[in-house]
Amino acid sequence: MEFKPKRPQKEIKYEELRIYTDEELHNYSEEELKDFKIKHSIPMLEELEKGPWPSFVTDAKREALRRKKLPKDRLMLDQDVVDDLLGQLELSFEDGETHWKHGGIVGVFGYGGGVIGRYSDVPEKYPSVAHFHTIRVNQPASKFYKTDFLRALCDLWEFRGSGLFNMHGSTGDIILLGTTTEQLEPIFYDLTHELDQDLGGSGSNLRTPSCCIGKARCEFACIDTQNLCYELTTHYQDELHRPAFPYKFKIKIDGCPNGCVASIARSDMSLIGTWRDEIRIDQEAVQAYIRGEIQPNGGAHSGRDWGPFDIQKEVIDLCPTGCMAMEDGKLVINNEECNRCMHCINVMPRALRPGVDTGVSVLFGAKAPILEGAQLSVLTIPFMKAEPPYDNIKELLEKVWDWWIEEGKNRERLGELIQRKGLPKFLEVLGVPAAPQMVKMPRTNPYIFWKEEDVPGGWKRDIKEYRQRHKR
Amino acid sequence: MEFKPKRPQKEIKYEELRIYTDEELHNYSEEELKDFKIKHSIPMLEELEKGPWPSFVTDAKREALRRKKLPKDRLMLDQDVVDDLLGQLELSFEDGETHWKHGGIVGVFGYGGGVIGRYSDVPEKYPSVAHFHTIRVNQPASKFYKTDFLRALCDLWEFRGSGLFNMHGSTGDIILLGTTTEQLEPIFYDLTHELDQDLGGSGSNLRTPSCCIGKARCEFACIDTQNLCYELTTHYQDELHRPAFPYKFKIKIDGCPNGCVASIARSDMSLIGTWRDEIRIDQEAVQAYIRGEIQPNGGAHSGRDWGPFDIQKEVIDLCPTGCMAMEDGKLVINNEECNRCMHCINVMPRALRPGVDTGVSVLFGAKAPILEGAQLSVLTIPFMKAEPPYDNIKELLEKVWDWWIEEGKNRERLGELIQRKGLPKFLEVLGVPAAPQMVKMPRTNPYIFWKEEDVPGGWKRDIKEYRQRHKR
Amino acid sequence: MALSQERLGKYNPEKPTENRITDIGPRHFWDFFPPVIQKNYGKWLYHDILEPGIMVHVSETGDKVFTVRCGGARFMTAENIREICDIADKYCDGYVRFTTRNNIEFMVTSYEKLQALKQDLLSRKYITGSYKYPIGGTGAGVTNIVHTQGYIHCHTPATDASSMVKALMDELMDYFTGMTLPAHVRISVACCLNMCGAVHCSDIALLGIHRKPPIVDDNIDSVCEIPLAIAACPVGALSPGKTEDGRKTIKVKEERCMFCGNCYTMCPALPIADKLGDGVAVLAGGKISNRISEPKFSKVIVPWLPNNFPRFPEVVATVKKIIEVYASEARKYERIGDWAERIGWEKFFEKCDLPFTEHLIDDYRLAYDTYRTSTQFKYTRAAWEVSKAAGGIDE
Amino acid sequence: MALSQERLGKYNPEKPTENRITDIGPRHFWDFFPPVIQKNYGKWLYHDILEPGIMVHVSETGDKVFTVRCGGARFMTAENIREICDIADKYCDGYVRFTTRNNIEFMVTSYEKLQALKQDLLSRKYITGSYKYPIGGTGAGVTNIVHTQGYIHCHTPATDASSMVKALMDELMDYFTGMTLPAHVRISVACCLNMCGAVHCSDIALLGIHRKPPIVDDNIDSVCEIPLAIAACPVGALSPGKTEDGRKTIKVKEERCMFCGNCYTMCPALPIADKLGDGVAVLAGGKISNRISEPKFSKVIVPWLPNNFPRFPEVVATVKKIIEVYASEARKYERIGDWAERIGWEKFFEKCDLPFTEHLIDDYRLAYDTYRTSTQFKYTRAAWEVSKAAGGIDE
Repeated sequence: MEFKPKRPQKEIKYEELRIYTDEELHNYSEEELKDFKIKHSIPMLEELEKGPWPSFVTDAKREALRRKKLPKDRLMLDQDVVDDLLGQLELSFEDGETHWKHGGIVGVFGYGGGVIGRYSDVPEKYPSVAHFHTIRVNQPASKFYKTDFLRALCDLWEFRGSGLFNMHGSTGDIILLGTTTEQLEPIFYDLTHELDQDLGGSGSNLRTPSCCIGKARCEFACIDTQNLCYELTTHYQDELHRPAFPYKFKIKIDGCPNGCVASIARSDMSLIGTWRDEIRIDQEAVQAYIRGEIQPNGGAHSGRDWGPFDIQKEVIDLCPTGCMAMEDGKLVINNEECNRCMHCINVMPRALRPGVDTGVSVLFGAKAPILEGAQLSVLTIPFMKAEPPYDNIKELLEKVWDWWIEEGKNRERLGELIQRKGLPKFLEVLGVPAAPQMVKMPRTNPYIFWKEEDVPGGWKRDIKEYRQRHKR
Repeated sequence: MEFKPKRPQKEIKYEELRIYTDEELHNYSEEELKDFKIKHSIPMLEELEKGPWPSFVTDAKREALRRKKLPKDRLMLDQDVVDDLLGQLELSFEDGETHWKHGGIVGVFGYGGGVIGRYSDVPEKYPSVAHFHTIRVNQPASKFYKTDFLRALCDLWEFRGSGLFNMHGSTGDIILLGTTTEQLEPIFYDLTHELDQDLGGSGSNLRTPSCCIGKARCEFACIDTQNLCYELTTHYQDELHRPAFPYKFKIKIDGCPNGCVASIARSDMSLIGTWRDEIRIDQEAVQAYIRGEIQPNGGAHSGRDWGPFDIQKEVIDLCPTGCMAMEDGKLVINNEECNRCMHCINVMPRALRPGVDTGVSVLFGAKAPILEGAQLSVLTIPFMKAEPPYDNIKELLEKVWDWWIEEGKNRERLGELIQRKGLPKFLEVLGVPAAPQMVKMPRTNPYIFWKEEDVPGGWKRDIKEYRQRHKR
Repeated sequence: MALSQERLGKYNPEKPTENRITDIGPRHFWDFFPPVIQKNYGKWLYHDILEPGIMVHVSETGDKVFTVRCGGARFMTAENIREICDIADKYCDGYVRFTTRNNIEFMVTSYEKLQALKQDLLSRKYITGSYKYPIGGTGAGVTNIVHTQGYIHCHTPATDASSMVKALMDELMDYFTGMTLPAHVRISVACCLNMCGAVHCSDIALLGIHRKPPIVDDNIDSVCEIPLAIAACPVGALSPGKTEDGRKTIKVKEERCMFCGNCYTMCPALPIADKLGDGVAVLAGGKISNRISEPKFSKVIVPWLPNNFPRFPEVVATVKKIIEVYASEARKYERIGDWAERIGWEKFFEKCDLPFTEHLIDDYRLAYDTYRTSTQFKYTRAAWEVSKAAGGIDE
Repeated sequence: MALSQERLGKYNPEKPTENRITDIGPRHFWDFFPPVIQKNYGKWLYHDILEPGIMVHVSETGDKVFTVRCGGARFMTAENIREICDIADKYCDGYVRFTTRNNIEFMVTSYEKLQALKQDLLSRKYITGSYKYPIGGTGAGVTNIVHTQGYIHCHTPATDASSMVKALMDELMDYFTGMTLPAHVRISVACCLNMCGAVHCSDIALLGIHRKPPIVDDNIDSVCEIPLAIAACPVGALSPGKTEDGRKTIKVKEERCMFCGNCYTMCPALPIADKLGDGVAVLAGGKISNRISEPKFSKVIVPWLPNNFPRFPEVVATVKKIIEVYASEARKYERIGDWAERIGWEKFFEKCDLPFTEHLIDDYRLAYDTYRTSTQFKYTRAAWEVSKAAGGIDE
């Protein structure tokens, strides 16, 4: 099994790409770091240097020191950007209000997304962060890296930006925090030419798709999450980079119903791996679990004495459909009644495995609360094979986009449009019949919006004819 | 234990009140009945004379025959009203549409409710039901009767009306189906003077309260449902008879959470008997159930072989809170976790009984779907003692009415007003704090409507002062 | 003192307030309680259902009362009530009770009287052979149907109620006179969306619905307050208009109409009933009791069946099918709604062999909360149909 | 070929399209997979958590991969990433992975390397003593917190995120490095209602909220499209107005405001943030997994706590309290939301000693579905307070 990129990938060798010398990379001693003070007083932030959890403040301070010790021409941004960022953050704590202004329209030529303008509203105090834009870099699927790539990115970003990152942003991108407008194009040039790497999405477009670790290192994955993610991302580069949508659109891909990338809560299109045949059972391993030879749930509960494993209590009784039983010493699953919640498989991964006829369930419409309230994605296509080139998934997605672009209001997420127009309308657009799987329960109100073609004789009626039967 | 009316009740003796002689009451033979045809052809209705269930058509026909055989001066309405009613019903089947028009404003002097005007829209075909109004007669609490009363009512209604009833209407009243405007006052006069009996409610007023059988013949009843029903009905006669509300208002009283009068679904104010101490247990009887000496659930399932009674499966495992267990051969209930669903008590009434510190849970706002969709009542007061003269319940009810009359739109039910204004506003009106018992779960959206007094410094802020901290 | 027998009785239209009695309320309940009920009020210990329709309640005083429950049509003549009174006088010392679900209850205090009463009741039949007073309606069966007026006496119905109930109960008789179901099944019928009968929380509910938008009468300006009629529409489908001759009228945006009929309730110049449009929706799975599960709404499971008068064969067959599948599949004590939730509504539709259509998906105001927002579902034929249509699987 | 070192690099502003490369997408994933991952792709049989933060995955080929999971601050310097690369180069052949929840994962293929790696990681501390790479975040514990930008880089926050996360994780360290809870607890922080972090489905969520309506800038007519800003309000609290000198402005109906901040997002001339108004709402009981129960939303359980920078003691204490009560009360495998639903939210509030206020009752668009429409509830102090206030029971 091997997956190939759509086009040859540039091999990244840090030694060939590097900006900084080893000396420059190790330009301060631990003593210097201990004595180091940034140029602003930040007592509240320094309070956050205590405690066992990694301190972002202490981390930032070493970046501040490093920058100070680099020659000015080895940095395209001011040496003090980290100082000023921390200083402004301290001021925000004092004021109880942020000091960042709305972004203006900045970006790289031909793209509508990937860069978010950011400006300080106290530039006189913190001049080096007066203009301090964010760049979103499209992460590789499921966020494995080679260090060559990361080191090169660090050099690039330290040289042309703040040297500060989010690893990673909420949608999945690598976030480069803070540079000037001037540096955007040079960064983009080197990113694409040297790192063979594009920007992510922002604004009213497709946001960077993301996926779970999938079959790379998970026994539960039902689909090739990375490949599907890569295919959709590269296939829809135009949608990712040039805003043409009513609002943002997120795609996330989970390999199984455990949902580790939270696609059901955080994406407009949620692709969740599943299967349609039977759970595979190794009865020997079931017995091993029962005998206590294997820790349940991969040892996830081993920090506490929960007593010996009890398959009845811990698996069979917790099955949401009650479709499991021990019969004649064997574990029996009525797969017709199974709703694939993953609990039994999670508890006994060495005895139970998902089926082999796999695909995705497709759900649509999750979003955060702004404006109509948060939504989870709605189960729309119960089962869909997910094989390269994924044409069926693309066709479905494009039908959704066509409708949303046509009907969606400005800043209306897909989920809100589905709510406004009704799920039945959405199904009509997709050209699929209604199924009870799409709802928790049928409607309780009788307010059915019948259409004229549903009713014999249509809707045209004659009041005179009616009045012949019924006196006023 | 005895309950007294608020004022002396007139004793009803049919012999003293009757209109019809015994001969008049038995004025047709079975032979005549068999040969009898009403004046209209009603083949579809006659189809409904077949089958084992009591046929309202066959019943109506005997009334039609009886009327025909009475002298005309022994009936204030036309002899043919039953014929015409059935004829019009048959025509409705043919046309697939009703032939009743909207009611006009008819009623008895000084009352706004209790009578519903009704007119045929095909009066030339069915002249005797051209005007055919409904009268609602307030049923006695839980619908026990003496035959003297019923016989007198039959005579009165046959003489001055159609002789057709609903026993009873959906709200609880005795429904007298069909009379003319002229006869309304004479009927009301005799009802009040001779039968010592008032009308029920209709229109935008308090509708006739109703209650379950309660302690009269039910071991589960926690409160005196009839007495509370009678007290509220008589105390609020003005509200019952003179519309002053935005829309109808229903009160129903259930003696326990089994809810046999459906108060939680069918009343704006639902009073449901409950208790706050412990379920009484007779461990001997528990054993008798376990040994199979007593039928579970009072024999409700005895039409089928469900196997021997299994207390674990049928009671303990079905407890919604899981608060029951067998310990050392005894049934143990953790009453703190009990939510009083009644299941265990229903299954083993001889072993388990509700507690003795009883009262009502008060819920508000149930309604049918028009307009905003159906609602069930919302739990508002978890527990309230319910002792005569029920001042606490009346005070609560009057607070609700005051608010609803002030704020409710035309034809807005209380439940819709609560939805429109929000449950927190309703609680403020009632002067009670919020409690988690009122909701299934806390809100999931963060859209809290804070009030100015909630926030230190209030809401007034100065943009200039803000701009001193934050540059544009 | 007697009931009056003149045309206007003792009422004097010249002096309407003379001797007027008002606001006296209903008869007091206590006087209508049989002596055994009065004596044992609040003292009942338990009850047993001796056989379908026959209960014994036992008091801590040792007293017993035997109750015979009979199904009745809600629509009832004076003749019928007098016959009930005859029975009550003969066996029950002149007392009788009606229940919320239109049953008649006769109470006696001895087993001997009970047997005589029972025989008498079952011997009474109409000339056409139907029972006058069928005994049943207790325990795990189908009890009497609560319902509304329908065409008999209502101006807004979309179907008839009494005929449908008769047709249903004829077919469900064995469930009324037996206790063979997993739990009791409460059926109700409402003839329009006003739901006087509150069918919104029944195990099975039949609901008359319209499917054609209202038509506008020529004389609407003289019949109705036009602004009030417009305001009556919950979905804004009505707007002011002008007739050709310049009078005020109402325009109907037909594609917005949800056929609730509220406009017609408010304004008779907007008739909505129509022979071909009207029919019956079937709902299921509601309950009112707090027992085990919380009270819950019925769900629409068949959006429309025809008004096939007088016996509604499609409606009756659907109800019977649901009850039969429920009887064979549900667990003891499990109500229809609890059963459907346990197996999943997708399995309910499959097992009951009911088609699922887009009309069953909520698209009204709280619709979002009914959408399935999980991957927890079971595969059924309906799921595969969607997958096929979406290109998810091959034919 | 190297990264450019001139001010504008190889980019020519005169010819922006020259040699331009666009739309190439991200790096392909396969090349970034360590050899053991490539070789065993799709062949993994099972995994075991050897100790908190350390997993072994076993392949059907017999291969094993050992993973060490380390918590990290999402906000991270180039210095930090280079140190991570150093570790990865030393032990992991130059491969490293990040997780969705801001953890860093180092993978090795032998037990010996694992031990060395582990020791190295734990030995690395900041000069102030905090761990650089604490090991944990697996199984039934608290893993790393996902969060948003806060004051570090966002223009609409109502609180700060990085500082709150640091304060929380310092206190919850034992739950990160241990697996002593009934199930995993997912915590998230979002600094405003836009919820970039999607806190709406977390076991515990901290959400920055505003409580003062927006103020209107003098120059709003020159900064914003006024109709767009007005349309941005979901509750119609904004309307057109005129300034004293006749320019267009916006009027705020303050009593209608629900403080969502969408107006400010659309128009910077409507600032809503305020030191005294802003703070933190605590939500609990959400989940995303389909395991056992369906995914569900978090519920607001504390409507507001102060922005007490830098360590948010009230927020930290509340979170810790909930986790402690949960740890002692819930059943194995039971998530916080499942536990609260099993015992009832009224018991959750009682056990966690949290006050219940009217702010926690939904009054937004789907509010009705959250109301309790049954008599199934448990008595707690809160219930008695209502009963007393209503005259239902004596003091």
